[in-house]
Amino acid sequence: MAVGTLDTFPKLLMHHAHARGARPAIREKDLGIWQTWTWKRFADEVRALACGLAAEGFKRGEHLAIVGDNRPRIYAAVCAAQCLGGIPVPLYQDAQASEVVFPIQNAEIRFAIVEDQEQVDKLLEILPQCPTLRRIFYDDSRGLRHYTQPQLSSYEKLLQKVDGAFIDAEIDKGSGSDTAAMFFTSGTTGVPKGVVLTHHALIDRARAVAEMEKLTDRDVVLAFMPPAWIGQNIFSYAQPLVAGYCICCPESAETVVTDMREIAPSYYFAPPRVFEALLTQVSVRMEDAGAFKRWLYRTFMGVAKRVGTRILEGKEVPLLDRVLYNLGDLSVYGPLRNVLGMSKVRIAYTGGEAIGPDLFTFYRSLGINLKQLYGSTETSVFVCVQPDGQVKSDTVGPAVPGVELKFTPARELLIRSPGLFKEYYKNPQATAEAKDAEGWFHTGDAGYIDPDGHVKIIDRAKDVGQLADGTLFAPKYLENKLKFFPYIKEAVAFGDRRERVCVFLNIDMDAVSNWAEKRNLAYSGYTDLAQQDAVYQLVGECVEQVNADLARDSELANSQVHRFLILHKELDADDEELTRTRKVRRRFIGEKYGSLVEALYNNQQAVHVEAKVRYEDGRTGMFSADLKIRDAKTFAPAAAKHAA
Amino acid sequence: MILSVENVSLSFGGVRALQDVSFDVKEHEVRAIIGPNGAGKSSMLNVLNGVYHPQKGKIRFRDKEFTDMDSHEAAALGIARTFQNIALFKGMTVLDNIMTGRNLKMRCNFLQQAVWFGPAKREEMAHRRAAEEIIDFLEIQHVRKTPVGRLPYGLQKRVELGRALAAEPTLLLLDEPMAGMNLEEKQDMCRFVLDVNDHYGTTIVLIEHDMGVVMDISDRVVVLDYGRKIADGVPEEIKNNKAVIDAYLGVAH
Amino acid sequence: MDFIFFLEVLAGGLLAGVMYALVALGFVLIYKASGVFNFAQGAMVFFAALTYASLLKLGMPWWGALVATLAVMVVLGVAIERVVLRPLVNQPPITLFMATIGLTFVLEGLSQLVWGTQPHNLELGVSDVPMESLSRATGINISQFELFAAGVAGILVAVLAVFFQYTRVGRALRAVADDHQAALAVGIPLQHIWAIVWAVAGFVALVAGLLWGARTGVQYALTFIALKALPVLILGGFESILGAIVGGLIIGATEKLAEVYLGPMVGGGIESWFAYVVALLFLLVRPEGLFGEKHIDRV
Amino acid sequence: MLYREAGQFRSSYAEDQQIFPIRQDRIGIALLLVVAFIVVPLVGNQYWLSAILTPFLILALAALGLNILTGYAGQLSLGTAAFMAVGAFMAYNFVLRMPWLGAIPSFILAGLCAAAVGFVFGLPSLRIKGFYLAVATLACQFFVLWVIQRWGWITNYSTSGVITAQTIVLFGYPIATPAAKYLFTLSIVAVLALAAKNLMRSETGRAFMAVRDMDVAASVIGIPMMKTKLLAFAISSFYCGVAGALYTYTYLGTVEPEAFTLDLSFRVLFMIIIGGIGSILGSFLGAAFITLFPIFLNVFSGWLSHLTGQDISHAVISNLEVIIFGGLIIFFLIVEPNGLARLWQIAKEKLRLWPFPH
Repeated sequence: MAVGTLDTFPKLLMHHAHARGARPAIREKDLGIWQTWTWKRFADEVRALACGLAAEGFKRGEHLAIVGDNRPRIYAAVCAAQCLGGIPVPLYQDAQASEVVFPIQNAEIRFAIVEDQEQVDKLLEILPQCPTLRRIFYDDSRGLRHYTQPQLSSYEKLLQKVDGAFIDAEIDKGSGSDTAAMFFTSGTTGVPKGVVLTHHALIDRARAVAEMEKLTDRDVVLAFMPPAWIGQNIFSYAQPLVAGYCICCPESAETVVTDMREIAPSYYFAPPRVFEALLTQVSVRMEDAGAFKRWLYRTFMGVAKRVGTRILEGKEVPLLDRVLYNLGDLSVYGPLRNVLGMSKVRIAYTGGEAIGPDLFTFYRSLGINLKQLYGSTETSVFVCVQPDGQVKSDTVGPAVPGVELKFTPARELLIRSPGLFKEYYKNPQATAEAKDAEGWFHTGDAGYIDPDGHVKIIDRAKDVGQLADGTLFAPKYLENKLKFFPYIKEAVAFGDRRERVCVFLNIDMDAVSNWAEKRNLAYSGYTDLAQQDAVYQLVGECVEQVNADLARDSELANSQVHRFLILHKELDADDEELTRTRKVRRRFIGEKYGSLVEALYNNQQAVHVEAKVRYEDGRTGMFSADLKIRDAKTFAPAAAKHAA
Repeated sequence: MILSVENVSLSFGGVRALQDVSFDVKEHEVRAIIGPNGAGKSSMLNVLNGVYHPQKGKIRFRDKEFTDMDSHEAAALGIARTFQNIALFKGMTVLDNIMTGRNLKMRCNFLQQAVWFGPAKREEMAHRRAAEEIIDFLEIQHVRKTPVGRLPYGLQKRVELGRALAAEPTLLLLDEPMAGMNLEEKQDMCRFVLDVNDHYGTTIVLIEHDMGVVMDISDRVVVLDYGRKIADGVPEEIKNNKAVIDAYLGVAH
Repeated sequence: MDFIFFLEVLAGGLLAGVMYALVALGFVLIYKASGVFNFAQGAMVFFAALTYASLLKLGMPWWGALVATLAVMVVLGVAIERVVLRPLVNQPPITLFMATIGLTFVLEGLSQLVWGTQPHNLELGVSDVPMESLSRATGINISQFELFAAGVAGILVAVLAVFFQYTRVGRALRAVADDHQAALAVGIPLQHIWAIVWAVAGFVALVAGLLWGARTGVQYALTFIALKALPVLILGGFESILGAIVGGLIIGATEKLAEVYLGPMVGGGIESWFAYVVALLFLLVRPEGLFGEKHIDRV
Repeated sequence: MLYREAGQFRSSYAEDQQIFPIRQDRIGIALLLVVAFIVVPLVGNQYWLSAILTPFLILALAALGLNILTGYAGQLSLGTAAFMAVGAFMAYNFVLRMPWLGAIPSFILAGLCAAAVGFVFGLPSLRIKGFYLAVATLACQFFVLWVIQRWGWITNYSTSGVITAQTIVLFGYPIATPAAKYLFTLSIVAVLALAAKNLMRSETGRAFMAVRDMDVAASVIGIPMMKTKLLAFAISSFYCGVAGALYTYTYLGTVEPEAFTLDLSFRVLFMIIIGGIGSILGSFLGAAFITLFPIFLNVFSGWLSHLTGQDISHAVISNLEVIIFGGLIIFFLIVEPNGLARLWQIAKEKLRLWPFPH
């Protein structure tokens, strides 16, 4: 059976179990060492699990909810459901109970496979609202011994004697056009929508990029993002089943950094905020290093900034710089890549959100082959990918083979690709809005094609606005430039249909507290530190540097930041200010903190704020504080050349 | 009835730490010992595991009776304990501390260990696996290889509990496991103590000051005051027992 | 063996014990005040004797040399406390013990470097010949020198006893010995006290040095009498002055008797280890020595 | 900087608990062994082999023995030289009186005799602790020397008390040349060092460290105090015994009781304090330091006197050496109680974390 005709994931799995049975499919750090699941063992587990599900009455076309962290058994559950022609529905393991209700009701889910007691309690809590939920299977039985609910049963009980003929028949029934999985987009607006994706869509896109990047079964990926995110699913489920490479699951959230260094993946994908957090961690730790190391780091990072990317792309570089860079590679970049576990990275992608150009070049100058990609859940991720050799910091690259692009007059990007989703589940109205008659999908992102044929994304179409004087206002681009500074963790820019741009800022607790300690600045907690004048001054300098940069770019000159305030609390997904993938929900924040936005615009020096805050253990309480507002120095476009 | 203390009296020179104390502990029970400072709680625990030898009375554990048991004999019988102020081995890492807890279960002699390959290596790996299960159980994977001295107080308490569990005891004596902990650490420790009782079926004798904790997690409570037992029963009874309230509020004797 | 000879040997042993006690006294002083077992006390004895003898040789009158050596010993004592012990203040006793071993080697090297290595004999004006009057009366001939040494030791002990019991500094010293923190809390200047203690220990080392120097000649072997003081301290306990004296006497006597009576049977030369065996046997019976208190370690 | 740890994951406990889990360390130790076993015998000249390297290895073995007792088990001992003496003289007797035994078995038996002596003088450690224990080991030091000097049989009635080591024959090959002696010593020391490392990373080692750190807690979790302490004494004295035998057979050639005085015990004690208390590597670093330092001092003073014209007498140099050793002891106890081994470990840690701070 040539690889080509394998049009469903179970068929691919059986092929790998046959072709490379002894090769590692999944490694999991458990009980202190990396436990290995070979392809054969993984296939046997899937077949046994599928038999179990069938015995429990799981029908073809039915949905299976899967809630849990990256664990071999969670991926086995996905494939087992697909063997029976069922549709796995991965849900975010850190989602609130209320956020899980809609998907289960919407897909009338009867069966769920979850990881541990925390997820079981979540499902039990919403049982009354989801009458359809009949059976819940848990993997880690810790603490569940005395639970008596009838719906509950352990994963082990599901593992049945393998009825080979039955399973092979079921797998053969499957075809490319069947639905492979359904992902609920948290979306920055409104009710979540169930994106239905067929085997063909996912496999086609996965294979197109696998061939483009020449992925082999020798590659290794570390799976540390939530499985419910399409990005993680493509990299640790779809593509491994296409290319046959091995995915590794870290032991726990705290040990991801050490596990990353132990595994040293060759193929890496993460949203921009992971790269931001990594950069902040590097700069904070380098801050504590001795004088010599700091000097060494600064000088060689300077060299890297100057020539790093050119050397990575093999372009011409003066001999002295090349020698200096090699010296730097031996003493700084090499060890830095090694400590971050990135020394074996052949291909690293960033996507899901726009990434700040300075952050992007930082990693490339270190010799890490970081590239941008663009896509969304509805397009099976791969729409545009920067191939090796054509990497630019402010574009998302040309279209992937098989994808057609076009732009509406309002600059909205439309695409047509075999990877398009079939529909929004039980939401024909939304499907019609998103996919027009000729099959063009409205991405909702604004952008244009640059001379090299690369797509340049400006921002979400809805958010791209114009200042009162009509010039372009791209909040995401501005926010990314602000977030490059280690002290700023999150930024929300306002300016649509207004004369000036103002900004909410969130400080990065680690970086700023470390900075404060160095100047022995006393503070009691996050809010107290955020409101200190010294911190406003520090953040103000960062804003002014961004303004200086913006002034040099004619198009964006007058979207410089005029006034800013530092929020009293960190924006949090639990308070719905961020999506589950930590993207800013600008509209929701604008409404929730409307009084603050007004205060920014009518020149108040401070504003009193009360907000409902949800504590860790679910209790909510009232919170009040006076937030200072500061003006930031802006630069005339021409004069900016020699400032800063 | 797994353990019964019969008329035990203990004194150091003139100081009478325990006077004629008797109580029993049922199998798989969480038994709390409470009382104001200096009531003799720690001394009672030290008698139970053979660190102090009582002048009068005897202890019946399972079916064996003894008065002057030595502490490492108690360990061999399956009695493990933690200390009020942490007694960890500062020169070793977390993993080594927990592995030391398993010494009673290891059979290889020092020659086999010197050769390492063969039985000694197999045994070491098997016991490492058991230690890892305890590390996983107590959620301290991220500090597995750190020297114990560098850990914060809460984690050190957890490691000490881990070392006691490593011996797979039938009776676990906890000497104020939650002293000096913040609310969140206390909740974690309560969860661990209940999980130990539930998952491993270990009988637990617990000394604790925090009434909230005692009332929540203990099946029965003994109250000591000035070395004498003044009350014994279910938490509810103890809560409104006049003698106990007086002892704590310090009514004149 | 007739009884007279036994008495003579006993007396000789007791008087030799006095010499051990003198050295042991230095150990007790420092241990009492700072909990440090100062292994270098022996080297200080050697250093004192060597300094005194060398100064004499350089032509200084004996009382001049005495005062000069005393000054040198006091300065040495204070310097040791300041350089070696203050940085190690709350280290475990074993670390302090090893530090003093290091100190022993430094002092040995220093003394030989400064004053050269050839041995001196020391003349205190008291001849090592039996006192005629005494031997005539009792037939026991005990050397004048040993009596003189016993007298000096007796005076020294009396002075120290008075110093500890009745003077203000003495009382402070005992307080420090009991509990450093408490003494500090009451306002006793700890560093100051330790400096005094080490200076006094220097003085005692000088006295012991002179007596030992006169008896066996000033040479390198002196440093190892510290090893002999160890069993004395074991018997007498580390904290009590009386214990040091009594312990010294016991060790001196038993060693001499064993030498005379047991020695020939097993080939002689047993004095090198006999004292240790005695101390060891005693230790197994009463680990804290004659006068030491029993430690109850709270769990 | 030199470490490239990324990608070295462990998928079995055996891999995780091996002596050198990091590949770069394994390469380092392999190189070291190749140099020690092959390059040095070929290249080393007679002086280096017999006067520096062989004694360094022997003293390292003795330091290893003392480290097991004082470093790992926390029992102070000043009697190392006595155990070495027992090993030396018993080895001499075994080779003399039972030639059919062969070198290795007689060395092992000599070690066992030393272990027996260690066992006996370890008994007091059950009741007394800390530097009181120094008395017991001092008693052993003086008593053993006294016995050897008095008991004719042990020196085969040689009037001067001096014994001359026979040339030992191993598998028909006489160990006579400096290179052969060096290789013979090196292989014994390597095997015993590996055995010690294995011991210290398994249950016995942990029991020793538990007794050292907090003996009350150790007995509460079931570690038998007597068995553990006596085992520590026995193993430690076995190592010192074998070291003593090697001291005679591959280094001095002729030896008398005065070669094993208290001064040697102190030298070995210095080695583990400066080298690193409680670390196998520390014993080797300490031994290397104590054997190489005097040579360095001579060379340095030679160069100094050459520079300044007046020559420095040998006596002054030896005094300086003693002063500097004593001074170093105090320096290390203040600055880094765990000695050179700790400094080595910190340096290695820094390299692994480079460029981040330690």
